[in-house]
Formats: sequence, structure tokens, C-alpha cells
Amino acid sequence: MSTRLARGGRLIDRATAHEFTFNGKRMAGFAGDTLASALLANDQMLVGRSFKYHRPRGIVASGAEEPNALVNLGQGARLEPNQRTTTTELFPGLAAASQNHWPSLEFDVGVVNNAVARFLPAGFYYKTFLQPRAAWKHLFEPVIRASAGLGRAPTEADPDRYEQAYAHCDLLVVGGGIAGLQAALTAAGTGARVIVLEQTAHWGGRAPVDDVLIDEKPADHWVAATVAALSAMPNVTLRLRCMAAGVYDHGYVLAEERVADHTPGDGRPKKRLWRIRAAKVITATGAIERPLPFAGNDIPGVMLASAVRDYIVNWAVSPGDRVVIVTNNDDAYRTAIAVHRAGLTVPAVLDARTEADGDLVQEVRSLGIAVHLNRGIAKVKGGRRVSGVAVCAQAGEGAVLDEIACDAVAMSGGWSPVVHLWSHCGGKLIWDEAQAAFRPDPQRPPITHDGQAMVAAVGSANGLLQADEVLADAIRAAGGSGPAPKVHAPAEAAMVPVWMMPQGASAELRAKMWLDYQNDVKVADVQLAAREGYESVEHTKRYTTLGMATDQGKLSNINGLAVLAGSLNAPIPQVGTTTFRPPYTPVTLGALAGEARGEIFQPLRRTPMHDWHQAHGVYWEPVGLWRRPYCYTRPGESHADAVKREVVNARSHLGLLDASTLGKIVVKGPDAGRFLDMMYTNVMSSLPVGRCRYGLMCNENGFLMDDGVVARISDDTWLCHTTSGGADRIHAHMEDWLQCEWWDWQVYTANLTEQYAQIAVVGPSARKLLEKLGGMDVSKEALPFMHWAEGTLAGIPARAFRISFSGELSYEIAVPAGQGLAFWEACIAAGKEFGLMPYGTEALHVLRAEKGFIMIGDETDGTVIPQDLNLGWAVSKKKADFIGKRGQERTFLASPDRWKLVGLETLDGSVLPDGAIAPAPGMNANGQRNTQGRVTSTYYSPTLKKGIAMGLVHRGPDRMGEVLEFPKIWGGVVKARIVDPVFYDKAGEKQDV
Amino acid sequence: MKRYSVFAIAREAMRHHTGWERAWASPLPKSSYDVIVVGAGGHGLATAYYLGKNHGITNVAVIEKGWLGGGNTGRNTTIIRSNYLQDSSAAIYEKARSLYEGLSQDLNYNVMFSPRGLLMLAQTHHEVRGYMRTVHANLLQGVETEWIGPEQVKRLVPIMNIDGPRYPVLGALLQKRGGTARHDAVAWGYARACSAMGMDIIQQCEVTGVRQQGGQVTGVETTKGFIGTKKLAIVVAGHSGQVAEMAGFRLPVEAVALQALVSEPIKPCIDVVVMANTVHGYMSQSDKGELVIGGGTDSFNNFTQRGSFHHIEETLRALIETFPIISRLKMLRQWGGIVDMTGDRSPILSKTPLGNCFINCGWGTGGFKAIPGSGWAMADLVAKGEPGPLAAEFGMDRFREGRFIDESVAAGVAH
Amino acid sequence: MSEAASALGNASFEGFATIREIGPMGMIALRAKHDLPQLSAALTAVLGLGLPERRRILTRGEVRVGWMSPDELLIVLPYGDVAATVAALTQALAGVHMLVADVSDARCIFRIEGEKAAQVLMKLCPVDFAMLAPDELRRTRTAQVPAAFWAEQGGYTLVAFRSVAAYVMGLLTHSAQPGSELFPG
Amino acid sequence: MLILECPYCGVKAEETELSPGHEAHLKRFGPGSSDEQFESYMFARKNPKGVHFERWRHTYGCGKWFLAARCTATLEVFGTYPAQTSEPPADIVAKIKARRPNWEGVK
Repeated sequence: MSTRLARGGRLIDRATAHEFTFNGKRMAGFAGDTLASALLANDQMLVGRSFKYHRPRGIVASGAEEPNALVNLGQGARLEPNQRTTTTELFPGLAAASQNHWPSLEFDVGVVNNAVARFLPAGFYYKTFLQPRAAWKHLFEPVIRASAGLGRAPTEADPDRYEQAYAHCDLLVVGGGIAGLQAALTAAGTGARVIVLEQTAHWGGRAPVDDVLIDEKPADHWVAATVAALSAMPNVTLRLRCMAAGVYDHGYVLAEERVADHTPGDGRPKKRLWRIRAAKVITATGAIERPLPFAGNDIPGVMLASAVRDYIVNWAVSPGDRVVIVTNNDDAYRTAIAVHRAGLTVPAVLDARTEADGDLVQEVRSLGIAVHLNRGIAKVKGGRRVSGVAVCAQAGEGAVLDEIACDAVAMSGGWSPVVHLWSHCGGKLIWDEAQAAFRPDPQRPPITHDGQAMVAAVGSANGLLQADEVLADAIRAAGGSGPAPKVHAPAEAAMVPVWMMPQGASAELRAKMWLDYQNDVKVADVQLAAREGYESVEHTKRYTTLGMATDQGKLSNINGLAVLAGSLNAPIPQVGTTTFRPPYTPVTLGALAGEARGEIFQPLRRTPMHDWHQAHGVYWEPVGLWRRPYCYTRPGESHADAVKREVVNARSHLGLLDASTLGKIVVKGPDAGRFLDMMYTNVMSSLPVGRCRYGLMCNENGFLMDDGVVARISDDTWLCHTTSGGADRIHAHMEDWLQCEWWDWQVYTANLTEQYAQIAVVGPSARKLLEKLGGMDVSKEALPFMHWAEGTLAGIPARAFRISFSGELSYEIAVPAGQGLAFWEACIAAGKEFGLMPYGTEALHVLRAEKGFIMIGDETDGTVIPQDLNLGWAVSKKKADFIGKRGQERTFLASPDRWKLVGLETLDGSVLPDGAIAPAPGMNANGQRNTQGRVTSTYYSPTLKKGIAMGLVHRGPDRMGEVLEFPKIWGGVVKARIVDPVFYDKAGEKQDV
Repeated sequence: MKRYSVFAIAREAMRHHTGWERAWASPLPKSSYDVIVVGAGGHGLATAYYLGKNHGITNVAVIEKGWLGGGNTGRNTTIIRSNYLQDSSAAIYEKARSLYEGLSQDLNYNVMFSPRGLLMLAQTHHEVRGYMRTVHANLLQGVETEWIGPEQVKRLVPIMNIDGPRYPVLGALLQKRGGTARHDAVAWGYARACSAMGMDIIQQCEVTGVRQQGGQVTGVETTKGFIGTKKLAIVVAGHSGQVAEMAGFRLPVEAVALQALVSEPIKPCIDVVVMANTVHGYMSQSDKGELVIGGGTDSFNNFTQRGSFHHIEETLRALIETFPIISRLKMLRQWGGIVDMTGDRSPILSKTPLGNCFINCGWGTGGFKAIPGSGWAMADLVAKGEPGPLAAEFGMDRFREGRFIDESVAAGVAH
Repeated sequence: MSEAASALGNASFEGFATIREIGPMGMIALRAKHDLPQLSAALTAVLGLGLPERRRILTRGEVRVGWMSPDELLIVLPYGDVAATVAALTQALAGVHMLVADVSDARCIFRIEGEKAAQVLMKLCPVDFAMLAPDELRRTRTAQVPAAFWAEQGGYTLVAFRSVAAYVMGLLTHSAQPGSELFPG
Repeated sequence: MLILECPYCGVKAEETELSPGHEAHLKRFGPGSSDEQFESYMFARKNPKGVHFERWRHTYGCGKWFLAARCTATLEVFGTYPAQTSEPPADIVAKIKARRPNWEGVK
């Protein structure tokens, strides 16, 4: 059984005990424990079930590479699925539950999959569930879905906060082991700005566990001294609990800091996403030990040799009283020594090599531990935990030579450098025969903006496993030249790659050798994939799901690759590796979204009158990032009722509209007229000062993109109004042409949209209201239709435009935004006697539709030209050029056969459905109904007391009086007559009074 | 070709699955073919498959510079839908969707087409009107879609926050028979079926030149030598421009990076595909339990298969706002794909200035869902030398004429 | 006559830094090529300040002139002085191709104060603060909106568009939450 | 996540402060041009896998458009320069040739 040792544990604080629960069971651990070490200390070997076969799973590793020990962490809104116990720091009150089983961890119905495993090889689902066709959707897929998926999603919104932050440095060092710290120290000494990130809560990495002596002292001393030195330097930033997730182009590195993961609910952000810009990155990310593929290597109690050592040394946790070591290298002998030192028993070291006599081997032998060469494990015995191993010759086919009772197996298949960050942005790898691993190829690094190397790997991440080499490498990579600290490390003999144990294992055994623990991919599966022609490593990965689990193959990739290479009789480097994709370990989505939630999810643009609308029954409509009143409801009113009331009131009395969102761009300069003649389809240079003109803007393709009223302010200055939400786009469009095409023209623009609140005063009493406010002459004579004037209204400086988008007598008043609310409230107060009511965008739409005015985005959709909308009058024939002119000359746009704007009047007075389309007789070659027109805007007109609509109809204006049929989506047909699109006041008398 | 079935599995289980055949052969190229398809992605393989199945042309090679299905076929978000607005788009995507329905049986390979339903959320009044237009169009196009209200949306997707606050859900366009399929399986299934018809799928074979005589294509130079052909189909999303250049013409296409990501696997929590265009995000849950999430595209030319990460942040903000429960889940893996973008964002299936050379490209971010329809139409074009009805509107000449197939309502670009 | 109101009525927040919306503040956008011979003289005559170097902001009392682009300056001054200053500049630059516009009401303006003020902005702006000159006017992005800021009086002054004032306040408040310092101590 | 130095204000801006604007040095074809010229100007954009000249706007900074020479295959940047030029400046061309000896020049 696994238990807490009486002494030791360099990372735990025995004075601070933490209670926690696992599957509701109360357990105890210490500050400094990981959840994994605490579970082991409580003899919780079984921690989960695998993805496919629901096999019992125990803790294999001690760090980010752990594939098995994932839990649902926390409860309620703070539930977090798939939390890796080996990287979860223990905190008081932690509650964890195991995943992927039903009804319980100990008794899981899903384990039936294990019993029929031989019917479920890799890719079995591609070959079956084919008949009958409907069965996949209704029968098989639901079962597969329900059985997959590991942890549960929370059911409530996340109560925690997240944030992001930017950092910049000359050198980013990823990894706080001795390589990273040495690299940082060297670089910082040159004055460089250095940031060091360490994903765990501790500095030093593996060296202190591995008995390394630096400058004659245990590595812990050197680590403490170096961290102290770095902390004292102003040009160095050290961050623990901060995992570099991905390396992106031009030195951009994402890192996730666990700020309050271990102190939930303390008010700090749970996580912080760092967006770091580094001139150069050093990855000192170490190496990951590989499991050995032998039958039963997934039974709880089989662990990585390094993990066994970590649990003993760091957390004083014994994984078992009797630990069999199985290895192909010298490093695992350190585990034998650690186990022995802890007072536990090593019944045997099974070494697959035929020779082993390095310093460590000799030391183990001298401790009286049996070392057996050319030996491997034929099979692990046990179910929910290890009870023993059957020993065989590595060179053989698995004949059992001996059986050893034990409760843990420590395995080591050699070490693979952590090359993920090196590879994210294109760094290439080379195969290292001696270590049987891929390591960074210094000749082909990822490059940055200037073509120089962006990343350098150092230490174990660079394929160097000896501490003396590691420190020298770090100094070199950081640009230093001095001697490395003196390191004492035993001499190690070469490892010998073992990709299958025993090397001649039978099919029976191969079907029990796990490569990917979480996804249940075995040696036999990879061999099957190769046999079926899924020869590319990417095919094999995708066919078997090898390496696609939440650990992203940290333990399984190289072993799987080697098995594939073996099956194909190809050298490993020729088979290649799969692509490493960010993130290194999974990153919380909330952290990626950062602060952008709730109120600050997106900027919400508010006009100066926003709060007034909010206080007066507004129903909002999002328009770009703005929010505009759709209508103002009164108690008991529906939105439709409110719109009707607002329309009728504006036509009969007086309406007030917040039009502040309209774009307002000033264009000034000697060439401004000439420039606007290029921007607009009609002529703006001839507009007299003091006058307004409606203008259309097309893109270079000829399609209508914006419209608005242009006012000439002075001889060299025009003010261009754009659609709501169009201001930034149109301003950018103007600047684009000015800066990139006509840069010698003397024109300046300024986007003054937000400088002014703009308020439309609309209706028969509009003039009376302004006269009551007082300050300027707004009479017909002083301010005729399509003119503007400047002055003061209600004591506020104002510019009044005599324009109308409703067909009524109407003014648009621009006042400084800071006085917009005051002006609005003055209007409301003064307008009471005239029956003033504010109205929203929907009433605005109805009013304009009654008048046959088009709306950008309704009558246009990016494929409509002004001529389609009978706006040919606003497209100059005289001008030699304007943006869009050449585009409109193309055959399809110039064709007389286009759909054109008409009014549509239903025969029964009903409202045509939005987006309705009129079919034409017959079908096209693809069996679709032919069409001849569509509705672009449709409303109930309270003025006319019937439905009115506009639409684009094939040769529409030539077909006045014809009746079209519009099928409805819920059945039935609406008949509508083609009519003039101006439904109200065709002569335009009301607006010009 | 040995057929796949549950009985075949049972038989093989008894002998440790040692009797399975190769899914497709890996031959060396012959000296010439009737048709060479460049690109063994979904579109290229489907082109070859329907050349054989519909037109009896089986002396075909599909050549691929990497591994089959390794481009965008293997790196998309697997969504299948046909609720398009324009007639020509709806026709080809609906053809594809209907072929997907029977594809597993047709290929004897389970591509796991899962018509789990697809929702496009309307979160502004403008969007409501836009989708109403699509529903009406689909009605006349024979594409089954419907408009549903917010309560129905909530019933279909209980984890969705339909009350905003920023963009309350006003309704949705629902295509019940839209859904997802297993993307790799589509390529593998077509490859296996092509191979069974005697076609050669030649991987690790990069085209380095296009040979022509008298304005007609005669073959391709490759890293495995010259291969002659009577007809050439270029179906290489992402690198279309490079191959077209070898054939002597320029395409109205730019290559940009599109991004996607998956979360860690969790127990089923969302059964339909949801697309939210106002806030820019879409999401579905795979059979493995991963949330499959689509990000945005960069707007600059890029061939690196790495995109700019800020698009992913934007997408996740939007999705967390829409599905607040996903905030504590984790991103497992993110990646980019290189997609072709044309001037109207619609594909090109076209004859080219080079005789007997045909091109299929420009699918932008929507290629996976089109694979069977695209292959069907392309096979028709290659076999007959002239586009059939499905491809008729997708010719390259439409840009010169201004005859766009524009599915977006975005204003065009200046310059 | 009503008083001009700032966007948020001078809202404030106390976190690990102090956030204050200030204003209304006078602001003038002046577009003109900086190598115009008359420009420097006009600035000196009207404002008592010369032409700032690239990305710099000059200060004299309550008046500032900042470099916005090769053909744009930002003049910051008391709100009440804007009309007269616009008139004076217009006169001083008569006959020259330029554009002068009152943008006081188009903007919102914040102060971020305290020893750790920079940390608030480091969460929001992709800017290397260590590389900023003391008198630098930096135009950048604050989360999702454009903004400009400069250092003064032991803190930063940040200008953004008026319509997003509440959003910017929300960002600054979120970033300045007590306990969320980037560099504790 | 690119960094491009704005040639106007000297800021080393990151991509999120910029807006891309497609191919640089386009010649505009307006009324009077042939269908082929107009089509080529509007649609047949260069799409090289390698050295590319393109437009960017310093949207969140000085608002100016500038031009960049960049490799689309490696994302290396050879230089940025003002938009008011009709062809790449000689120093940038030289820099590209130094790093890409096989580059065929501006086509």
C-alpha cells in the first residue's frame, strides 16, 4: 500500500495539515502536497477510469505529463473537470471526485468494454455501425457519446475572475530548474531584461531530487542562492506557478499563471494569462521519462521511476513497500537508491540491457539489491493494484522465468526532451541515437521577425541529461563564457532503447501493452494501423487516437512512434513526429477570455442620452457596438404598440430621435471638393455653402456601401454624415484613398462623430418647439429645406440641419456631446405642450419606409448598386471617375435585367414576411424554384393602416400593378401588388413647409 | 476490397486483427493517366471517386505532396450545413449534405455523419431579418430549414444563455439535418473506395511543374518524376495559387490562416452545432466529448499554418458570454489551417486558361461541408470538359463580369 | 446655458491604484504637416509651447501639445479656453492647409494614480512600459478600444472616446482590484 | 502575432494595434480600363509563398497606412516604409536579396 513516510519530504510542511475529500471520503495531507501526493499518502491508488475500456487507473507520473489521475475538482459553480492531480496544489477543504465511471470508481459498469476489448480495436467504429443508416444517429452514436468525455461540465456560470497582462523582455527563460536559473543568471549579468517562468510552485526542478551536488553542496543550496541572487536584480522577474503555454511568431509567448487556483474564492483572479514579447526565448523545460511497454503496464501501482523518486523525496510518500524497478538505463537506479534509503524494499532491478556497470548500478549492487540483466516484465499481476510481476528475458518471447511479489513497479524507458515550445513555431528536431529521443536541431530553430533564431533549448530540453553538461549548456545559450559551477554526478552508461518488452512479445501480450493510458491505445493498435496502411504518423495518431488525450501524448508519443517505425521497418527519424500544437498543458478558457465578461465583454457605445433612454422605458437595439432605442414602451404596451404610437405621434404632432450615432466626418482642404467627388457617386464640389445634399458612396466594386447627408460648411470644408456604425469604416475608407492613392491631394479629415449629440426634431410642430427653445431663426425663409444654420438653441451652441428622413417637417440639431443630455431634456420639457414623444429606430424605419427612403443594410446587402434602387439620379453621368464607377460598368452590373426597387402592397392589407421571396415559373437546372423578386423592408404602416413593403423585383419598375405571390415559411401565400415605393406624401409637401 | 461490417470485426477479433487489408494501396506512379487529380484532401479524393463512380473513369491518379487528408480536411471543425442564401451555393452545399447522409453506406466506411442539427443564432434585429431571408430562400431551394424562437433555442441548447445581457438571442435559423462528420474518416473512406476502383493514390509526391503543349496540359513534373495525363484537376486548397502559377495563370485567391481549437473532453453537454455570428464564434461537441470551436481568420497572407492567437481570444470571449458554463473548461489544442479566399468568398470550380486543366479552390472557411458535392461537380466538369449545373455559376470569369456569389453582407474591400 | 458634463460625472474607484474620471477637459485636434514653417510659430504664439518631437507631449501649466501623427497634434487645455484657442489657431494659420477641430466632447479622460498605476495599464495595453520616455504620448489599444496616455504627476492620464467611457472605467476598475497586483510588494 | 514598426511614429506595434490591407503597390484601373485590367486590379492579387509587399494601417496608433515587405512562409519582416511610394525602396530590396538570394525580385 502507498503511505506517508515518517521522515523527509523536502516540499511538505508537516506542521500545516490540510483536510480534503476524495469521492466524499475525508483525507488529510500537508501544505506543499500535490493532490496526487496526498492521495497516495492516503493509499488512494485507484484514481480514475480510462476513456475507452474503463480500466482502473492509478497515478503514473508526478508532473504535467500525468495521463491518468484527472479529477472533477471543486463543486457547484467552482467545479473544474479533468484537473490533473499531479499539478494541483493541495489546499484546505479541497474536494475532488474521480471521473468517467458509473455508478462508482470501484464498480464501473463501463468496464464491460474492457471485457470485449478485442472487438474494439483501433478504428473499429469506422468499420461498423454502418447498417441500417439511421442506427448511427439514433442508436450507436448516443451510446458512444455518453461513454466518452471524462469529466463533467459545470452547470453554473463561473464565479471567478480572470485577467491578462502584457510583459516584455530581452530574454524569456521557461523552466526554473538548474538550467533555467543558470541561463537567467548568466543573461541577467549582462544587463538583459530577463523573465523566468516556472510551472510548479518550486524552483530547482529535478536536480535536488536526483542527488546532484553543485559546488560540493546539494543542489537545493545552489538553487536557493541563485534564486536569491536573481530576486535581488532589478532587471529580473521570477514567476512561479506560471506555465508557458505556447510560443507564437515574433517572440510572442502565452503563459498561464495560477494566481488563486490554490486559494479559491480569495478575491484574486483565479488565473492570469501573460502575453509576453521576448526578443529571445530559452526553453529549459527539462525532459519527460518514458514508460516501458510491457503487458499490464497500466495497472495502478506501475509508475515512472522518476515519479516514484519524486514522491519519496519531495513528499515523503511511499508508493509501496516492495518496489520492482524495470529499466533500460542507469537513471532508474537512482530510484532504487531512493526507495532503499526510505527504508523500503527493492526486490529486484530488472534491466533490459545485457550489460550495466555504471556508478549508479554499482552503488545499487553495493546496497545488496538484486540486479538482473537482460530481464523484463512479461506481465504485471493484479487488478485494481499491482500484486506482482512475472519476469522474462527481454530477448525472448515472454516465457515466465520468475514471479516477484510487489506492490509497485517503477519503470524507466529513458528520457525525452520537452521540445513542445521549441516546436510550436516551426523549430525542427533531430533524432538522438544515444538517448533514443528527438531533440531540438540547433541548425533549424524557429525564427523570429529578423530571420534570427527565436528559441534556444538548454539542458535536458536540449537532450543533455548530465547536470554538468546542463549548466555549461545554459551558460553558453545565455551568451556567457565563464566556467560552469562544479558539479558532482555519477558516470552513467548508455541506455538501450526498448520499444517492446519482451522484444518478441506475442499478440496476446501486445494487446495488453499500453502506449496511451488515457485513450487506451496499445502496441497492438499501432501495429494494426500500420498494417492497414495508416502509415503516416499523423494517420496512425488519428486512427488510433494515440497522443490525442488531455496529456497530448507526453508519455506515449515516442513509444508509439517507435512501434510504428518498427511495424513499417523504417528508421524512427524517417517516420517523423506529429506536430506539436499549443498549449503545452491545457489552459482555462476563462483565462483566455480574460477580463472580457459581463459589463466589459465588449465596449458598449453610449450616446450622451443613453441613461435617459434607460430610465424611460427603452427597449434597446444593438447597432454595431452602439445601443439605440428600438422603441420606448409604456406600461401595458407591446413593442409593436409602442412603435405604432411613436409613428402616429411623429406624423401628427412631434417626435424626438436620438441620432447621435450617425457618423460625422469633416473633410477640409483645397482638394476636398475634388476628393468628395471621388468618394460619392454624385457631385459634392458644386454644393453651395450652407446647403445639404444626400450622397451615396460605393466601393470600388460599384456596390452601394453607405449614404448620408453632406453639408458644405465653408469654402473648403464639408461635413459628411454616415450611417450609424459606419463612421469608423467610412473614415478609414477616406483616409485609405487619401494616404495610399491621392497622397498629393491637400485634404484633411476628422471623425467628429462623438463630438456632437445629434437630435432629430420631427413632426408638424418641430418648428414650434425650436422657436420655443429660442436662440435662432428656424423659419422656412431663414432655414429652407436642405439648408443648415449655426446658432444657439436653449442656450446651447447648435448646428441645425433642415433635413428629413421621415417626410415630415424636421430638423436635426447637433450640439456638443457634453450638453447633449441637457438639450434633449430641454426639448422634452418644452415639447410637452406640443405632444412630443421620443421615438426609436423601429419608428424611424417605418417613417422612412412610408416615404420610400432606402436603408443601407435593408435595401442593400453588398450586392446592390444605386441604379437598382432607382437612385440613378444620384449617380453622376458627368464625372469622369468616382469610386465604383468602373465596377458598375461590368456586364452583370450594367445589365438591364437586374432586380430593381419597387413598393409592394399586399392585396389583403397584411404585412409581408421579412425576407419573403417571390418565385417565378419553373425550376432551374439544380431543381430549385426560379425567383423574380424579394422583400427588402416590410412594416405595418400605422399611417396607412396596412402592410407596406419595399422589394427588389426583376425589372420591377416596368411591372407596376402586377401581382406577385410570396410563399410563407409556415405555409400559405401572400399576394402583393407592385406599386410605387413612395406610400406617403408622394409630392413631398409635408417636409418642405 | 474486403467489406467492413460487424461480422468482419468479430472474425478478425478471433485472430487478433491480423487479417485486415490495407485501406488503400501505396503504388508508384504509372507513366500516364487519363486524369491526374493534384491534392489528396477530401475534395481531391471525392473528385476522383465520382470520376469513377459517375463517369466510369478509373485510370486516375491522386497525387499528394504530404499525407492524404493532411490539409484542411484534417484540421477543420467538421460542420456540415447547406442553409446558404444564394441559389448556387445552396445547390452545391445541399448536394453535399444529401450525399453525406448516405456516405458511410456508399463508401462502406463509417464517416460518422451525425445530423444533430445546426443553429445559427440571431442576436440583432438585423440578423433576424437576414435569417428570415435565408429561410425563405431555402424554402424555394428545397433546403429544409426553419426559424425558431428563443424558447426553442433554449430547449435545444440548455447551456446557452439566451438572455444576453449584451446580445439576447432573438431566435435562430435551424437546419435539423445539418451536423458534423468525422473529418479524417471522410478522406480515408474516399481513399479506400478510390483505391478499390484501381485508382492510384500517390502520397509524398509534390508537383513541381505543369507541362503543356499547344495550350493543352500534358502532364506534371513531380518529386517522383514526370507523370503524363490527358486531364488535370488542381484541388489543393491553401496552395492553389502556387500550382496555378506552374500552370501559367493567376487565381483570384489569397491564402490566409484560419484557426480552431478543442477543449478537453467532457461528458455531453451540447447536442447541436451552434453558430453565433454577431459575436463571432461557433461550437459543437465531438463524439469524444471535446468542444470543437472555430476561430477567426487572419486578414493577411500566411502560409505557416499558424494563426494569430488574438482571434482565439475573441472567439472564446464570445462563446463564454454565450455559454457561461464553459469558462472553467480548458483549451486542449489549437491549430491553424491555410484557406483560399476569393473576391466574393465563394469557391471556384472552373475551366482554366490552360486546356484540359481544371481548378477547384477558394472554399475559404467552408470547404469540409462541401466535399461530396464539390467532388461530384468537379468530376462532372473534368469528365465532360464543361461545368454542369452545380458548377455553372462558380467559374473564374464571374469576377470580370461582376457576377458575385456573395454570402456575406459585408461591404467590399477598397483597393 | 447648461454646463458641459463629462461622460461619467467624475466617477472614481480605489483599488491598488486610484482611478478617476476627470473632465470635461478641452481638447483640440490640429491637423497640419509638422514641417509647415508657420506651425511652430503659431503654437508658440497661441499656446506658449513649440512643436513636440515624434511621440512626445509638451506641457506648460495646464496646456499640453502632443504628437499624434506626422500631420496631427493634440492640444489639451482647460475646457473654457477651447473656443478662443481654436479661433486664435485658425487665425494664426490662416491661408495654410490645415484643419483645427474642437474634440473636447468627443473624448473621455481618466487619471490612474499611485505607485502601481502602471500595473493597471500593463493588463490592458500592449505596451512596453519600461521603454516609454517620461514625456511620451503613446497611442495604443486599451483592451478593445483605442486610447492614448502619458505619464504625469506620479500616474498616467488616459484619453479615450466618450462613447466608451463606461467600458474604459470598467476595464480600469477590473484591473485595479485590490490583491491583483502584478508585482506584489 | 506579428510585430511591425510603424515608419511614421516609430512604434514597434503588435498585430492587434494594426489592420492588414492586402497587396501593396497596386495600380488603380478606373473608367476607360479594359475588363481584364480592372479584374486584375481588383481580384488577381499576388499570393506568393515567400516575399510579399503589403499594406498595413496603424489603426490603434497614428492611423497611418504603411507598407511592409514580409515573407508569407516564415513571417520574417524585411522592412516597413511609408505608403506614399510606388515601388519598394532600394534598401529594402537589398535587404531581401541578402536574405533571399534566389528571390526573383518584384514581379
